[in-house]
Amino acid sequence: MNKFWSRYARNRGAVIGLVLLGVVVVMAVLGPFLTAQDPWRMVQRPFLPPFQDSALPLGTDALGRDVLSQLIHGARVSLLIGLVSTLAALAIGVPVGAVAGYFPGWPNDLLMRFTEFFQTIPSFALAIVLLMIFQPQLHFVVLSIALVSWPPVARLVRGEVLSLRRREFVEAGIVQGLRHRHILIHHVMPNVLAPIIILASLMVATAILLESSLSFLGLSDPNVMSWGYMIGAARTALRTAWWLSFIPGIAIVFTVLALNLVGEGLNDALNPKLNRGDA
Amino acid sequence: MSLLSVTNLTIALPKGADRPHAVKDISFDLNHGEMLCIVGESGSGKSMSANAVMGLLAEGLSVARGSITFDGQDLVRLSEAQMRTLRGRRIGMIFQEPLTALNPLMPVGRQIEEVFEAHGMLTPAARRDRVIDLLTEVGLPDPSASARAYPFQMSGGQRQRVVIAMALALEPAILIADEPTTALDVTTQAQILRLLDDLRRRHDMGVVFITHDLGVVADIADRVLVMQSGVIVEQGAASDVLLRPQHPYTQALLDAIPQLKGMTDDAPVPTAAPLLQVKGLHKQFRSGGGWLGGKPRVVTALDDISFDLQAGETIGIVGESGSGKSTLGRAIVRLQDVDRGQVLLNGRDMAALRGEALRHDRKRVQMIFQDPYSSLPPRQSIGKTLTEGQVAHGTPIAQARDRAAAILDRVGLDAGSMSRFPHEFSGGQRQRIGIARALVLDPELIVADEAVSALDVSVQAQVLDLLAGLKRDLNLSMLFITHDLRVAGQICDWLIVMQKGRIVETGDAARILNMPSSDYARGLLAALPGRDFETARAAARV
Amino acid sequence: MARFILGRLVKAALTLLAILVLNFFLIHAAPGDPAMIMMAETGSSDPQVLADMRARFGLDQSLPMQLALYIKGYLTLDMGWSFRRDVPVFDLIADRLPATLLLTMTAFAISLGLGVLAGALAARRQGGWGDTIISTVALLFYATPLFWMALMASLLFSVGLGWLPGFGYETVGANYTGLARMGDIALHLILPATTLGLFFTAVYARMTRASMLEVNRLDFVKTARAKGLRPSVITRRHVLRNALLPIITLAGLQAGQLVGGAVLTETVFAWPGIGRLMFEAIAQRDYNIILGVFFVSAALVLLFNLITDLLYMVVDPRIRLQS
Amino acid sequence: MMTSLRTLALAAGVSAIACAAAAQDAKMGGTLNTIVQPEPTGLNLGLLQNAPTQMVAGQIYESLLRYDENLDPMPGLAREWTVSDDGLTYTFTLQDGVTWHDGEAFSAADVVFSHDVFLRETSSRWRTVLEHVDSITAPDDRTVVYQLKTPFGPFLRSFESGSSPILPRHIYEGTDFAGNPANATPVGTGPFKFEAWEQGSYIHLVKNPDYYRDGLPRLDEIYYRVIPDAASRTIAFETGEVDVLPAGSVEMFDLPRIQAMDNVCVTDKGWEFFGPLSLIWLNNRNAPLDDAKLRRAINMAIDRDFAVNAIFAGFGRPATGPVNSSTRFYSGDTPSIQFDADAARELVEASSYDGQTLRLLPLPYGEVWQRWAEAVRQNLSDIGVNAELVASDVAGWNQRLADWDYDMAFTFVYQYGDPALGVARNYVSTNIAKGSQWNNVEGYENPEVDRLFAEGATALTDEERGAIYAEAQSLLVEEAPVAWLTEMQQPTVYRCEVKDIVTSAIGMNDSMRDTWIDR
Repeated sequence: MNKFWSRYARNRGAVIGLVLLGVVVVMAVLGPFLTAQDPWRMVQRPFLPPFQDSALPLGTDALGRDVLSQLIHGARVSLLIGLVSTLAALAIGVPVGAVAGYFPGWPNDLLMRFTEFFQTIPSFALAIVLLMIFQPQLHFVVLSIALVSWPPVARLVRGEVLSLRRREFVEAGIVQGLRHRHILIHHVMPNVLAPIIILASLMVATAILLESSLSFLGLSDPNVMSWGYMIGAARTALRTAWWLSFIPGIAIVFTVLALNLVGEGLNDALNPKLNRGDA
Repeated sequence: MSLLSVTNLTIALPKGADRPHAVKDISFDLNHGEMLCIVGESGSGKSMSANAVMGLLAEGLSVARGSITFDGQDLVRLSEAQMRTLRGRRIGMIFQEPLTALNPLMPVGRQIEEVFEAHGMLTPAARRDRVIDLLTEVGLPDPSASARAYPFQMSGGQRQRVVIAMALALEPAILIADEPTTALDVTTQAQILRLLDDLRRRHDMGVVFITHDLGVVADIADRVLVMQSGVIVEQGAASDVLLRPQHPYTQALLDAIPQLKGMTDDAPVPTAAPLLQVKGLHKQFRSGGGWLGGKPRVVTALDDISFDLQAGETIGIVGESGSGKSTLGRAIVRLQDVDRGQVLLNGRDMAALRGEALRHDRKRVQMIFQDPYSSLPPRQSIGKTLTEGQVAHGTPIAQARDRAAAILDRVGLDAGSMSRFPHEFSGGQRQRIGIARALVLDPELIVADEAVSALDVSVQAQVLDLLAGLKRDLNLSMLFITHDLRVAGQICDWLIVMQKGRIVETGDAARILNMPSSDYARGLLAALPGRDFETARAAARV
Repeated sequence: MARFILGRLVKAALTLLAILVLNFFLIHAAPGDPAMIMMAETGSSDPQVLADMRARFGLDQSLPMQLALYIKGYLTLDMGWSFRRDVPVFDLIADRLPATLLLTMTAFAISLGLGVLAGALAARRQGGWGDTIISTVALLFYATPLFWMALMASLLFSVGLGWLPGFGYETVGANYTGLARMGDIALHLILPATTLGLFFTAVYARMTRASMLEVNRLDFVKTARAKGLRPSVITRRHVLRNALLPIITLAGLQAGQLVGGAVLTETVFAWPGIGRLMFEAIAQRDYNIILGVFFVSAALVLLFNLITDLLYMVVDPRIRLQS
Repeated sequence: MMTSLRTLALAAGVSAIACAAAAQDAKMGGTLNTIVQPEPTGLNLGLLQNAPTQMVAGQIYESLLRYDENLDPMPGLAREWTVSDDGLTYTFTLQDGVTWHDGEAFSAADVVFSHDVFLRETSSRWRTVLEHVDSITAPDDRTVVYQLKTPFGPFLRSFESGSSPILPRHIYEGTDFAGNPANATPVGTGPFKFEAWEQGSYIHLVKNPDYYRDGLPRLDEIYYRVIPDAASRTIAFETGEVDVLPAGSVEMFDLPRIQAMDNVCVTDKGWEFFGPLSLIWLNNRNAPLDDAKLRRAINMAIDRDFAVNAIFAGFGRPATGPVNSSTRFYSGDTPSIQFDADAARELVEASSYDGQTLRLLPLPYGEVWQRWAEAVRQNLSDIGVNAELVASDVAGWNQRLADWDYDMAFTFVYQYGDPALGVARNYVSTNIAKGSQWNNVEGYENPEVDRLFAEGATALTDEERGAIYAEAQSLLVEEAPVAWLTEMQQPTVYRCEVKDIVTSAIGMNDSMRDTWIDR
């Protein structure tokens, strides 16, 4: 663990990223307890610029709602969407990739055709269509994002498993009479964990971006306050109140940035290529 | 005045490494036309010293102090640009892995031309001519076709010849060869060594030859330099160092070289029924092709392989890469299905088993793998690794743990190892764990596939000792697959020599190693490095 | 070679067929149908008209029947009729596709060129200032929502500074011809293409940098240094070429995706491409258009995959000479 | 402000419009750049009666009449018209010298063909009018006679171009109207001819030099540009690429900023005929919305002034009941539905509502409606009613309404100047049918209301009709079958040098033959 941390900390950007992410997470977890304000409540005149009213430090939106409160509640939802959709994508992609990678022959062919197939449809367009089918509700937004983002997971896991499959410890397991399922789960998959974690950190970032893009097109749940919703809602007033788009935009940029930096740090700390002996 | 003079060279390692210096206070000289061998085990700093001479130290490494004098200038103090004018032109270098040392996307001729280009020499047309000359000189067949070939189209030996041609293109004063033959088969190695020796004489080059193989050293070295953990423990004329080593480490290294067996009479006594009967195994590999592809390429890995193995006997399967020896081993443990043939273990045909029956019977044949770094599941404790097989075959966990602990003890590791993970062990220790894993299921037969090839020579000796001891104590029956005739001689009772999927010779190990009857086996033996030295050493001992 | 291409084409055709079928069911799973929307837009309702409309669109047939007709149409390159726009889908797409291709290919070229260049520079100066700046900027672009960047860019360069047209494909009503028209279109192209390209520039820059650093560690680079080659030559001739191999894969994947991924850019910049056509068609449940665009973009993805493979064959002798 | 006053003055003068404009030294020529949003799906006004189509096709096709701000008829293709005393015979005399854009002569036969054949097949709205018509005949080339079965009060207000355009008989007779290839190049009698349609970019119309009114049209050409993003539309206006932003194409939240700019004029005229009224369907079929108390409470919970001021930038008026005040027979004398949270809360408590979460469908027509739904959700939560927004796109919204799968749903309805045309349909029980979004979607049934609307349509005099409709309005407000929101007046934004854009009660949907640019 110490070794992990020291390798991680060697990347200065990664430490900055972790701090940034920490701020966002704290805001998401504790924020709603610290601010009593309902983000949907109309409290002041519309389009109050930031820093004018100490009670509303970030001003108000088109309906006179507290932007700071929206930002805090939005952090929670945006992170949640990022996290849950990533987990869901992993839940699809990891088994598909693992089975395809471990069992060459027809399971691999079948699953990879399936994956390729998903990759052939432009993912953003697919997400839009899926949301049109499901209609935008939080869990469907999450599901749609997951459905368009699992193929890279599958490909990564398949690639890793495919190369691990040729390692001698897998053959050792087979020779010992262990079941393939046992070998795959206990011997192979723990070694894929590191690349999966790295990819997952980046996928959370991508999911947040994707959600904001969908919101921009009006395709997200209107009952939850997310950053994407904030930008989507503010874009019509971009010229009148640019800060309404700017503030959540910056929040997304920083969070995505933080996640990417953390991902790079994890890569440095976990990448087996850089520390052979531990792999 | 020596050609190259290294004085008190110290190379610092980055903070956090296991020792402060990769190389500490080493000094040596190289003369014109001299072959200087640097020997040492992995981590001794031998390659690093050579890289320092080229000014090609890896990122994070730097020369802390000392000098490298060549042509009257201190290479350590030269700028990168100045260094560049020397590289290739005055100092050439050959690397270990001939596949990765060449750019896969560029024809090899072009890569050789680049040497001239880098130093602004010759016209493009003249360069092309020189390339042909060079390729001819290093003995490549059809040099002009070779020049157009890409690295992947050549064999390992051919590639290494290209790398040598490249290094020699500008007739440098010094050639640094970093383990240039380690990745090659023994016969190829012999050819390359001969070529290098030949070229050095013809061009009066000083050669720094880095190797871990004392046999090679014995064959080619004028002078030897022995390194251990970053320091030179001994240096001197080859004959002195090899035959009269002063330093205990040198001695240990020399002692660790497996000796080719002399003739003995202890031929195995055939018992009633053999433990293993291999009958008419065939296996072909096809690649390419497909429902729209062209003609598939067919490689015959096993061609009518038959032999018997008696209980308590160790049969060595030897041959060069591509001989099919590994395929044979894998077929016997059923990691590889065969096209036809039988593998009768105590009368039961393992090759015919399928599914659950196969899984159940797998415990009867176990395998020791080559690479101690990849043969243990990295994220699983040793205890788990040693018990899960037993548990899978129905042994209660407590009983399995007891047995695992007992076997660990037998292979020389304490029971506390059970809770540790592979990365906490050295290569030799991991190989012991691998052996323990094979033993723990109490198999009828063990297949060892190059089980000691990846180990340093001193560790190799220990593991061979262990195997020999186990064989004796437990009456193990073993199929020992190796490319190294010396190792085979050390542990095997009987040898099978394979070439291109066929058995070319079988017989008593001592007999084959002394009086091979097939041309192929004779060639293998002849190519074995250090044979003369072995004789000399044996003579010196006596 | 020809055999290889033929094989890939057959496989691509099968994939396309599967995509056709899946898309068909996907689209029809969405609530609402085009007749209902068109009816609703007239501000009145009449069951008879609705039924007539459905009959005219073929929506009164059973789903398998519709599917069969639809696939039969595609086999003869008939992509059906747009219910709403009352023109053949093929014409609509043929009309819009050039704009999308112009936009995305320009963005693609910008991002690939700029990205590889920046990535190579960063890798050359690994750890230095140049690297830090390039890496940081790339990361920032990477983390910025595309549509947000588009909005800000048009706000700044079109409204604020007045340098560039903020939207559209060409100056309407100017009736330029020949070179003048091309110049006009090029001017309109700058903002959307750059915005769309920036994200991918960041992707390529990061990837090139990582890939080059990895190749830098390989033995043959050491060989090249041992020859006495200059670093710039090593980078250009040895490192970059090998480092580009994974980039080709990525570029192939993204070139295909760009077509469908330009929806946001085309919306913000009012670019008359197929991304927007599709988005509007989705909202209107104009099934044939959606399916047509999906088909075309899938075909493009497969085409680019094929191009990628061919490119690999050109660049990598191992693949060229073995297959 | 000056401009909108003048627009008003212009619109008021019936046939004096042309003279008044001439007196202002109208300049000839010029190109008008404007927006059409969303892009129309076709330009045959006989086949498509939606707003974007009408905005463009309204320049190409004409109908018999036009209407001024007070919904009084003005000449269109008909020069004059008479109504018999029994209210059963309408006789129209057509303009002289009218030709189709392709040069063919226009005659009464075209009118008969359009109204008796073409629109009977294609227009459901026209069919409801035809139910009252016995025959349409052309005694001569210049005269068309409509014989009604019963008196039909709104008949004279059924001849706006979107409702009853005149199409060329020589092109369509005997063909499959929807499949006629000529639909791609529409031919009408209007002041502008179709020139080109660059899908996704623009529609180009040019002056009809043979227009039957001398000196008109004034403009040489009109470009309708397609810019899907509202922000881009605004930029286009600011950079001068577009001269006019028609109603609905400008983002309401951006409007105050645009209004404040130099040389920008805004008018809210041009909606009188359509009389759009926004409302929330309340699904009367299910509990708890079957309870009139809760429905009244919802009506009173909604802060309409906030909506008009904060969301619609001050455009529009709070609705007071089911009829837009610009629609004929509007009655202001109804019980109050004004915003009163306290009273509403009391009504909720007295009602059968017990805390269920009600599904509220916003209108999927952009951010404004989305914001409004959010505000209403908040209004409702203030009186203790829980609502949850159900997001859906246009298709999903239509589907849900058609299937009655909603609790509350935003919408707005056009009233076409007369309660018989645009109000009755939403409240009479005979108009409850699944599959439509514009009928009695809320499922309200009251025989008294049915009776009143039936009588209102056929009563002979305006006085009688007025009295009947006043009674109906009071009754409806009391029962609150839906929640009425606002009388919408969407602003048309234009450069001040563009003159005479809105000259009739349908705004830019009518022909812009009088429009000119002072440049």
